[in-house]
Amino acid sequence: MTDSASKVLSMHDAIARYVHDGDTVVIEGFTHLICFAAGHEIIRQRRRDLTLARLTPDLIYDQMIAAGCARKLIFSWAGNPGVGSLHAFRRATEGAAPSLELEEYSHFGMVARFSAGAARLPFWTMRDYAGTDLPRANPAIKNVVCPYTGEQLATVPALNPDVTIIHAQRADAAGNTQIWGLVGVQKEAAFASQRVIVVVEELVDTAVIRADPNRTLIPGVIVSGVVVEPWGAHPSYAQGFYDRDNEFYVGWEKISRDPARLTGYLDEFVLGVEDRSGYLARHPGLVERLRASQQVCAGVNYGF
Amino acid sequence: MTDSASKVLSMHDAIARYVHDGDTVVIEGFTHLICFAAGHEIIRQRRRDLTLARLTPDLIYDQMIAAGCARKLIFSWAGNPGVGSLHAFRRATEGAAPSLELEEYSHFGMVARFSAGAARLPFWTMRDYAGTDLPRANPAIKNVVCPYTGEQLATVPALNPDVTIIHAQRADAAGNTQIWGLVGVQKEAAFASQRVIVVVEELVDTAVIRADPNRTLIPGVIVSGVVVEPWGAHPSYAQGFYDRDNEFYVGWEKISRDPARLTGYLDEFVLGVEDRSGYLARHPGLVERLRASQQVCAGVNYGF
Amino acid sequence: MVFSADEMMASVAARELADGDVVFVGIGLPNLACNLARATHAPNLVLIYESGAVGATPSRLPVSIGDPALVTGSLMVCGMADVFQCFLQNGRIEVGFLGGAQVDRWGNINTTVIGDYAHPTVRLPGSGGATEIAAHARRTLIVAKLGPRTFPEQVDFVTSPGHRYRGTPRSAFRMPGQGPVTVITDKGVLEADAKSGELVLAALYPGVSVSEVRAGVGWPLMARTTLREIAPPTARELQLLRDVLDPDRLYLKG
Amino acid sequence: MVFSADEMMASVAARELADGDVVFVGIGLPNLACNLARATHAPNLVLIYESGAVGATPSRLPVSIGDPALVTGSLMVCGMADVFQCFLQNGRIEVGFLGGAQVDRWGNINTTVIGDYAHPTVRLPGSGGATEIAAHARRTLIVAKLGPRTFPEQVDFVTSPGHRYRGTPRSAFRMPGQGPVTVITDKGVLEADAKSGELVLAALYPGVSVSEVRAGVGWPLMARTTLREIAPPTARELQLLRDVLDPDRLYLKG
Repeated sequence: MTDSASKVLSMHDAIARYVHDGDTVVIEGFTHLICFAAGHEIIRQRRRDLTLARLTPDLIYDQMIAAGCARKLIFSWAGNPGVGSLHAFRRATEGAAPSLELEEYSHFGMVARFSAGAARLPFWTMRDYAGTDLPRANPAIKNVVCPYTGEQLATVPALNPDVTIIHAQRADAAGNTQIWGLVGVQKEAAFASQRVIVVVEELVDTAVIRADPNRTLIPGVIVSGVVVEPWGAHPSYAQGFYDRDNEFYVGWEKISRDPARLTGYLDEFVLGVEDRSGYLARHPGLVERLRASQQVCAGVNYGF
Repeated sequence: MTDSASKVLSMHDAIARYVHDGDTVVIEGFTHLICFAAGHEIIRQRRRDLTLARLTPDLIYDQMIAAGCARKLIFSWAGNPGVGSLHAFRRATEGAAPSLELEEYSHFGMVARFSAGAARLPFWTMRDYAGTDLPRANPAIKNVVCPYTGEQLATVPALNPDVTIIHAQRADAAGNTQIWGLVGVQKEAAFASQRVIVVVEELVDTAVIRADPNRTLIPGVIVSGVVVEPWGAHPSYAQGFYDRDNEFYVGWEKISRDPARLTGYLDEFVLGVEDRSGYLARHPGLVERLRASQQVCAGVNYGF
Repeated sequence: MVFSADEMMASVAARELADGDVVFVGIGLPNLACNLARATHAPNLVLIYESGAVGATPSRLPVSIGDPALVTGSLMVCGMADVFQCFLQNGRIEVGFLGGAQVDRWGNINTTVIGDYAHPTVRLPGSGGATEIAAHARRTLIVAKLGPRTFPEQVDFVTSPGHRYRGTPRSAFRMPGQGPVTVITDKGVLEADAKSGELVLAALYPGVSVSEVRAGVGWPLMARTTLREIAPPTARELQLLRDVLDPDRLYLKG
Repeated sequence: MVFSADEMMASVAARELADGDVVFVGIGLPNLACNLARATHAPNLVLIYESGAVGATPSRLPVSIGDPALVTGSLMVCGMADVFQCFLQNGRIEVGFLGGAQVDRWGNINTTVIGDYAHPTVRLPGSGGATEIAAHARRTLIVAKLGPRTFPEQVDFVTSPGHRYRGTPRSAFRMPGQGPVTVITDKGVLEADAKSGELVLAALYPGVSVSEVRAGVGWPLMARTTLREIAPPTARELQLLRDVLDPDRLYLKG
């Protein structure tokens, strides 16, 4: 619960301990800081019947769907950003007998579900969904009448995952976590969750966190485990550490289109390696190609 | 609307242009960054019939109440922090014929009102107020039934001020504003407001803002005017610039207890000076006594 | 001068933007259009991406709305709860850009499924932020190339609200935004009729006939009595698009 | 050894805290108690202030809950919306400290008015965060000195919920927290009876009689059949309080 008790453990142990078959699992991060390393370990440990939730399933959930981890998907935009489709997702959802159950919202709806979960309220209110087919497609989208104006507003139910996995630039051993660049909906997802795993590029002394407390997005008191996994967000990115691997995203189109190639990819880069270091060993030149340039901002004065 | 169009003007002109008789006015800042300079200018310009709203009226609203600016107060804790009472507030609210109208919430209720205002929703939902007399004292506290669980939850109505005044460490000429240390409910109050005045310790080039965009709390697109007023938050404080003047807060007890002394204070330090520089001229040694020590944090890398 | 449909569409979209507008923008042509406007008549345009980057001035052409180049040097980065509640639902967004697999007679957009929702023939990505952008942005601009499959009489699924839903006019839903007022295509510009909300032909590109436009629309397209003729991209616009904004032709494909 | 009532109360309050607890704390004696606990048996106590400072380790005794010393070197600073929604309403706070002008038979607290609400004889500051702390903190600890005016049978105004409101038991309101389970006074400790919710005498300080406590309470105070006797502050506790935590006697007054 505190900044002196260490919660550091390996990715293998974190997934083994905190992610169980049938869990509702969230690996958040909007384009930025998507923890592929955790998704791959979940695939390696062959978790099943998971309800996967996040705004943008992205390549990581496409891989987990292809690997058979997922029973259901809760989402708001399922594409390959800037490229096209997630083909494993499409194969599981198109045609006469879809194999993947879907619960679909807009981005705002997903953000609102996490916001309600983080506040431990049963629902969140929005001005949205009027004149669309989304409430017909998803009966969980309901309405409430304002006790002041009498107007009807949309509601979504709280989402409280069993476990949320957040990738971050740095945290201390107690899980006090600092993120900069895009922060998406990670704070809300973490506070909404029963368990939180933080995966970091860099484990830092608590003094580093305490030197700039306004940067802390997730407090250690809600964190179950801390995993140190540099480059753990590849092919997504970590601001200040490495760039997004756009070539990989573009290349995923061909891989995911062909089930055999996708299986081959998983065999080679996920099931075929022990851990993240094994993954990185199979990507020679990656570090040199994507390492971030230096654009360090000035500090601010916390004196009084 | 943008970062190249300057919104910088004097405190006199900002109050003259953006604060009108009868307005609902919010000067926010929880202990930290309370803009006394703006409150004093409102007193000098003899605004009347204002509805003053903020969580903790603090000394600044006690002074504005004593000066006759306020018709109504919307609040959640009206004391002199760590000292005792706000006596002008008490004189206006105790006994057979209170002269000040009150609308009272808890801190959470005020935060929720600003949150609803910022989201342009008519109300906000909370789990609060059950088993208390607050809903009897304030009929604006109502209930809503959850469309999912059927349970009854408390609601407060949105608060959308005519003008919100925020003191900050720094902003650019377009009003892109950065705050560190306690941030209270300033973001919500600013987004909830029709007009926003930002008062800063330091006017900086937009490049300073752009170097650390995660520090920006209030975007220029919602700011009407920018006032440069160093030490404008005294006797409250500005993290990294000057400490809280606790002696002043302690001394206020004696001043505010005695209406004659309070009038004398206003005559000498508010009505008796032209502007903030005149106020500072009447506090010799203030700068030396309260200037902040240097505890500058390290920067972070925004490179990619 | 020779120019492509993409170049024309980007130029027309740029001209729709006023200086100082706060624009909710995605990648692709809308992003190019915004940066073209910034480089010409609207230097004070403020771009907001649903990822949380506000006032971005990317040093490279962003390949996704979460590109790190949108963060570095931006005016503000905020969480997505603030993007949707404090900016969009708050009414701070003047213009929202949308595209879609299908756009119908009433400006309804479908980015969810082709075919039946439960058993779709094509599963599209879904709403993203489009549903709320179409509801809240003061004006929504649609950018899409004409074609009977893209412009059917009625979309298979209404992801983003237009001007009429199952016979009920938009006004009945009390949405803050005006909805899709302008549709920028590869042959001309459609506009929502102020009264009926139906998309009608309002302007033609140089050398395009009304029948050519009608051939790309799946309903009997009405036309305004007087059609504006839209000027082609200027040499300056083309030079900026080709040499500065998208030299690698990432988005200017055809 | 000689010690004051404040020193005794601070020591007793400190002993109520378990290592690792997340505590929602104000200034004054509760703040002293937390720092005493941190310095003795609970080094991993996490202090959260309603001002938004989390895990503060102030380099000086804070004079307000918004003291800059609570920010510098803290683990996290968050907005107050997060304090109340993500921490308190979320159920992350184990212990909340409260005081009050009036505490009644059922643990209801009044910090709003003495007398009629519309025309009060004394206008008190109001709730601050006390209303929601009493509803959401898993356990609420009240620190107050005995006296018939401070402990009336019924408070003039219920600012913070106790165990019974106008005849209705707390359980009917389905509040997440247990409410005020322990009241630390200057003569002994009251506890809420598990069944009735009524405050009853549970423990006495050295040399204090039951009648002395009853004299300070405005209702016929019941006492547990066996009363605990609470040990006085240890030499270590007194040394920390006097020499380290409050050397200037800011809060240790009498």
